[in-house]
Amino acid sequence: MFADGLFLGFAVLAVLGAVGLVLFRHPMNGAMSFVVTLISLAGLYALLSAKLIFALQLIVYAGAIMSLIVFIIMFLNIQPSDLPQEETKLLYIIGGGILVLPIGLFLAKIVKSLPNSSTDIVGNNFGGVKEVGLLLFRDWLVPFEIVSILLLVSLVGAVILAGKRGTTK
Amino acid sequence: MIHSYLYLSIVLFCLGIVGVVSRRNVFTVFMSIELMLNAANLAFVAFSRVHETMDGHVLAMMVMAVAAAEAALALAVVILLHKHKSKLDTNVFSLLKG
Amino acid sequence: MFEHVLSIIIFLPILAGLVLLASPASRTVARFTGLVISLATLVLSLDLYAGFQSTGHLEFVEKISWIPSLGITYFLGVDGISLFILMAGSVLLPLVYLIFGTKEKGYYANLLIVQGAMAGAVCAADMVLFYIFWEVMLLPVFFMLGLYGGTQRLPATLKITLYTIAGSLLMLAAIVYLGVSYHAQFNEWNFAMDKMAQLNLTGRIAALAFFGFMIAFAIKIPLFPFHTWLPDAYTEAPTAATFVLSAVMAKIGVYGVIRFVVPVFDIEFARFAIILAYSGVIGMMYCGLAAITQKDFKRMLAFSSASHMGVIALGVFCMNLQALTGSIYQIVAHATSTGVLFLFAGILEERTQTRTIEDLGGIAAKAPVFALFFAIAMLASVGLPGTSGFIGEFMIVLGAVKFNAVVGVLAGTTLIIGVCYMLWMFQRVFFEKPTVHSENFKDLTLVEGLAFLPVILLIIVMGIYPHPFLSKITPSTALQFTQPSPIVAQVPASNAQNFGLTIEQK
Amino acid sequence: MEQSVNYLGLIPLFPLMGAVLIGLLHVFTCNRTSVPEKIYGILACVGPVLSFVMALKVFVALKGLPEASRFLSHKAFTWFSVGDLHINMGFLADPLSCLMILFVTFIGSLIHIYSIGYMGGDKNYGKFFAYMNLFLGSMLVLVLGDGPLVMFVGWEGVGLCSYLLISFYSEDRANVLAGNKAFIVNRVGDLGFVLGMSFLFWAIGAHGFDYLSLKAHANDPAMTQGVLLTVCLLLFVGATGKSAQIPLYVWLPDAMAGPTPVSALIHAATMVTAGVYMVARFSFLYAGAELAGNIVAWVGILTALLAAIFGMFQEDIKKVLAYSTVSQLGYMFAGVGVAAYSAGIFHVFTHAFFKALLFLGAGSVIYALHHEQNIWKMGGLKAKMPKTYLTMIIGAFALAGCPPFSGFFSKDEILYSALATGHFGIWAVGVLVAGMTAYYTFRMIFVVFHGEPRDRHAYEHAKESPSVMTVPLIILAVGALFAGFLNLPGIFGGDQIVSHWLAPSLSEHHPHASVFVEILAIGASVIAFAIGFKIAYSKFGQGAPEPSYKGFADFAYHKFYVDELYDAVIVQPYKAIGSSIWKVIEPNVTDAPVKGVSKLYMVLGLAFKVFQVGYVRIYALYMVLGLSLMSLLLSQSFN
Repeated sequence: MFADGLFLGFAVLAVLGAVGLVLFRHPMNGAMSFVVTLISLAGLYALLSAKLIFALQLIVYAGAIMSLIVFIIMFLNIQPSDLPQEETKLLYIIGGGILVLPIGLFLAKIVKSLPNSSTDIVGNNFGGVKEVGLLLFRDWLVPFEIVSILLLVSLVGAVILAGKRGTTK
Repeated sequence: MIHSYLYLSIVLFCLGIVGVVSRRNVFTVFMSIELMLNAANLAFVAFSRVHETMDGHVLAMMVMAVAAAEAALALAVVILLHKHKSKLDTNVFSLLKG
Repeated sequence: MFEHVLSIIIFLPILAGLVLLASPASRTVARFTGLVISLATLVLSLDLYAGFQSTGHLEFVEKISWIPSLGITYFLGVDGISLFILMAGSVLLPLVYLIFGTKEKGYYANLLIVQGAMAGAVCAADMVLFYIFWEVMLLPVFFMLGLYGGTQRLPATLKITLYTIAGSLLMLAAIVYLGVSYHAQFNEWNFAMDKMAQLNLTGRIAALAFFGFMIAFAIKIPLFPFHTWLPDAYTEAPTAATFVLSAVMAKIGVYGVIRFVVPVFDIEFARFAIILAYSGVIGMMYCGLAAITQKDFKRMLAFSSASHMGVIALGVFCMNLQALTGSIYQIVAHATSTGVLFLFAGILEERTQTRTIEDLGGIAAKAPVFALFFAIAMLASVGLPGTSGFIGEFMIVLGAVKFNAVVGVLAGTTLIIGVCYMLWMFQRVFFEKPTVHSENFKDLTLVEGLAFLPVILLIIVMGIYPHPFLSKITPSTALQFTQPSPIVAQVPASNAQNFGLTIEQK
Repeated sequence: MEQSVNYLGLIPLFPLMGAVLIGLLHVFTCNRTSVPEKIYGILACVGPVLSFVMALKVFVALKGLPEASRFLSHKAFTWFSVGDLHINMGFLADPLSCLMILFVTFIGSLIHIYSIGYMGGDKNYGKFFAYMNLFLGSMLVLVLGDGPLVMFVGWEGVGLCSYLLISFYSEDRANVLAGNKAFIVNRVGDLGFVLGMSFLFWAIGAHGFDYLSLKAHANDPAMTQGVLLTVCLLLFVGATGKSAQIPLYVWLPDAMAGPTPVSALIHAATMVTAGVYMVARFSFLYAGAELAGNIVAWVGILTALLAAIFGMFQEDIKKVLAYSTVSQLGYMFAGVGVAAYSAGIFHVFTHAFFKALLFLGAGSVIYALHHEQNIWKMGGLKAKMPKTYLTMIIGAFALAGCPPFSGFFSKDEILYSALATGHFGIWAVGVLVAGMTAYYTFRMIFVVFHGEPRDRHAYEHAKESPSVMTVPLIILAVGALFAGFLNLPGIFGGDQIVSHWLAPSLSEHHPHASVFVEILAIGASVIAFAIGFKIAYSKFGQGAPEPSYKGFADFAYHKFYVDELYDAVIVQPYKAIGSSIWKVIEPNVTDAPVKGVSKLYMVLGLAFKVFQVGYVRIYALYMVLGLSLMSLLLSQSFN
């Protein structure tokens, strides 16, 4: 019962955060509201007994990535005049919503056809660092290495891109 | 119940799409994409819970890694864009117009 | 000499070309590499020629399983038909490096690649392999034309590339159809060319596949009315590319007809041969007539080449031994004569900076060696006895007369049409008084003269003593009419009553 | 039956090697050092003379054989062999080809010697002799070839040399155009030749495609009358091209643009008679196709008439001779057409002497007058050039057919044969032409040599040509005078040596007619000559001013506007078709589908361009739209 309550709370918070992200004009507000979503998601992971992912979500996502984004937003020192004038934003959002509705409904239909199952907290052998680590370095070693190379490449790319002085037009 | 998680995942995903499609602010668009990734992560973890295997978790980690890489690059690109045009409007860039 | 001599002939130039492209070599190095590689290929080809047994079947066979699940093999071999096209390429291409010394690195590299690809297309005995080389062959031409062509090169490049690829795709569909049919009839996958003759193909789809092949080859040859890419491409292409296109590549189209269409689609071929023959004849006359009004000598040669290709194709469509053998012989003769004429046109263009016939004159007096060589190549191209051009042309006309008297008579007009434009051009370029452009025309240098000499001698030797060459071709062409492809073999032997013989009567 | 001798191949080889040698020498030296003319002259004459010697040897060898088996052959190598088609590069000497090579090498040698003088000082001296030697070699291949295809090699070879020599003074466009015309018109004839050979091959060629095999199978059932007629007529088309008969005679008068020795050797004595030789060669076919023979004879005699009409009004000395050649060739065809092959060949033989003589004489005149060819600028030259005058007079009598000069006997033989075989029309026209021949020949002689000089300045500078030129003239004059006695008909007490000599090679039956017919033929010829000579003498004997032509004469002076007609009916439409193909049909018809496809893609591209707005989110929107539609569709089917 308590878990259901927690789920409900986190879910509402996550959705509200996401709605806020879509609606806020200033990116800083959007980022703050997105952080709410991320933290709520971390809670949900915890509810799903994913201990490691819960931690990573908080540390990497809500922590590292979001602070990077917020840092950049602040670094650019965005004035309201820099922001795009989006008078027809609501119209677009409504239109987008209508457009997306069939996708959502279709996915929901699929979910409905799946068998439901419990999400009770499971024991110690699930979702911990050890279990995930074993799997990661045994069965998923090659993808893991590829992802590490990807990170390296993006690192180099980012340095080169951002390091360019505005010489090119 | 697992269905609720999946429904939530769908809702977040659709909100992400709406954000990408309807907003012109570069940051908002970018964060909307992150939102979609998170929605997918949620589904992964939920399914992992159903099957009681760890593969979903591994995938979620990978997604995070990719998101981090994406964030690094995307933000670098945003900085460049801002340098060139001092605007954060995606409509400023329409080089692909036929 | 080597066990895999065909593979070496094919891949040595391709690899060398690719290495050149990737390396930062200077143009001198590129030219030298090209020359060495092409000479090495020539030596290998000569060795091949000497070792050729003229059994009529494929020789120097190399067969390695490639994609076993689909029966696709790496299958190479030469017979009397392909040998001569291979030789034409090997003998003629070294000329380019000797004569044009100041081109870009990519020019030479692409030339090497196209040489290897053409050798591959000719030697391939597996349809899929053939198709791959067939497409690879186009690629260097695309680059050479697009990068080093004349001022109007881009439209011409697009036209030839798109046109040819459109045809090739039809051929791919037809190849797949053949493979599937083979699977259906013999319950195993196979794409080897020699197996396809056993297929029993009837019905509408077979006819469609037939046209798939025919259109692909007709575009390459080019057969009327699929020739419209030719004038632009031949005119705008750099000399070497024009040379390659006219001297060898067009012939591979004819070769394709002989290899795929004649043995495999015997029924369809016999049914449509008369239409195809008319297409060849009309193309010959049409292009020959168009040639006479050209003001640009390269374009004139382009039309002349198309005109001759019509005759060569006609030889294949006449379905008798003399005409087919004549066609193969004419392929080599045309490669040596028209190919060399294109090279001469390149030299003329380089030295006078003009391609307009009216701007030139009096070159015979300024450059007697050049004029002599040009005249011999020109006479071979108009089919004068004593030069290589006559033997093939005579046999084609002879065969055409037997196939259908009207076609024969029309084919004979090539004798007249050819001389009209050639003499007209020769008169204005080589005779009369020198003009501003041709006043300081330099004769061929020693290197150039020595480079051309073997080819010029070949033209004469092939005209005076063709027997050794023909004795290598004839077994293979004779086999085309004795294999279990019944319809073609049923063309009656010499008989005076059959002058009006057409395919419908069978 | 036949005997193989390998020196046969040497006969054409000598001049051909000479040609290669001289040609290379010329090509590699002409722009640097100049080789002395003497070297060229000697080199050039060696080949023909050696060939003549070999020809004599052949003659002696043949003479030693029994009459029925007078064949010498030599198979040099297999030329090509595909299926049933076996062609040897072989040579055959029988009485017919022996006669031909004898006079070809003899006259060829003389003309080479003459050219040493005539061409002196020309900067392309070497080139000239290379071409001449090449020509002689080709001509010998033509004559000696043992089958139609080998003959065709020589046939085209002489055509090529003719082209090269006509356009020898190539700086002048008119000369080159004349060369082009000769080559192209000849090619029209060659088309007939090639097609004729093709039909012949498919009929009876499978057993061997040389004369002897063909002759042996000429009566095979495969050789139906229709095929025979087709073959004969197609071959004759070839002959009309090479021998300048209606309708392809137009090139020969223009061919006079070449140097005069060329006109003498190629366009009078040897090459142009190749057509007659060919018909005689194929006498085993023509003998069986009477209709073809009649067509040949009528074409020949009408050509003779037409050319004689033109010849009467020409003002260029070489054109007069050119038309007289066409006219005489017409006689020859009339002869072979009425199946009097030996008569036709005999006329070829005598004609070679007197026409070469006339041309060389004309050349001597032209040389003396510094390349002046208009007879209305000459006159009174007989005092200045006595040797030339005398020899030309002999030639003129021979050409005009005055007894006892050679031309009389050969021409009379033809006319007699026509009459004896019942071709009365041909005979009548022939007699008429004989009169006209006498008229225009002596018109030319009188205008050039008699009367007062019309161009005083040129007259002053004129002098007799050097002996290197006059000696050949004298030798030829002897030939022109006496060659006729070789075939003296029975009525004059002879026994027709040439006809009997030729008999093994030819399929002919000598007509037997009464003495009255023979006398009628001879009498008519003599009277026609006398009338023609009389008219010419009365009009031009004492010198006459240049006449102006009106009415029919003007029409004939302009050669009935045949050249203009051909130009309008054939050449211009040909060019028009060519340019309309290039300018109209190619872009609008043949290339239209291709262009259509590219247009289609262009239109489609423009239509789809609308969707390319350039905004990233709109592209995302398309993606979502697609997903959304797919979802809608899938959820329909998803239960």
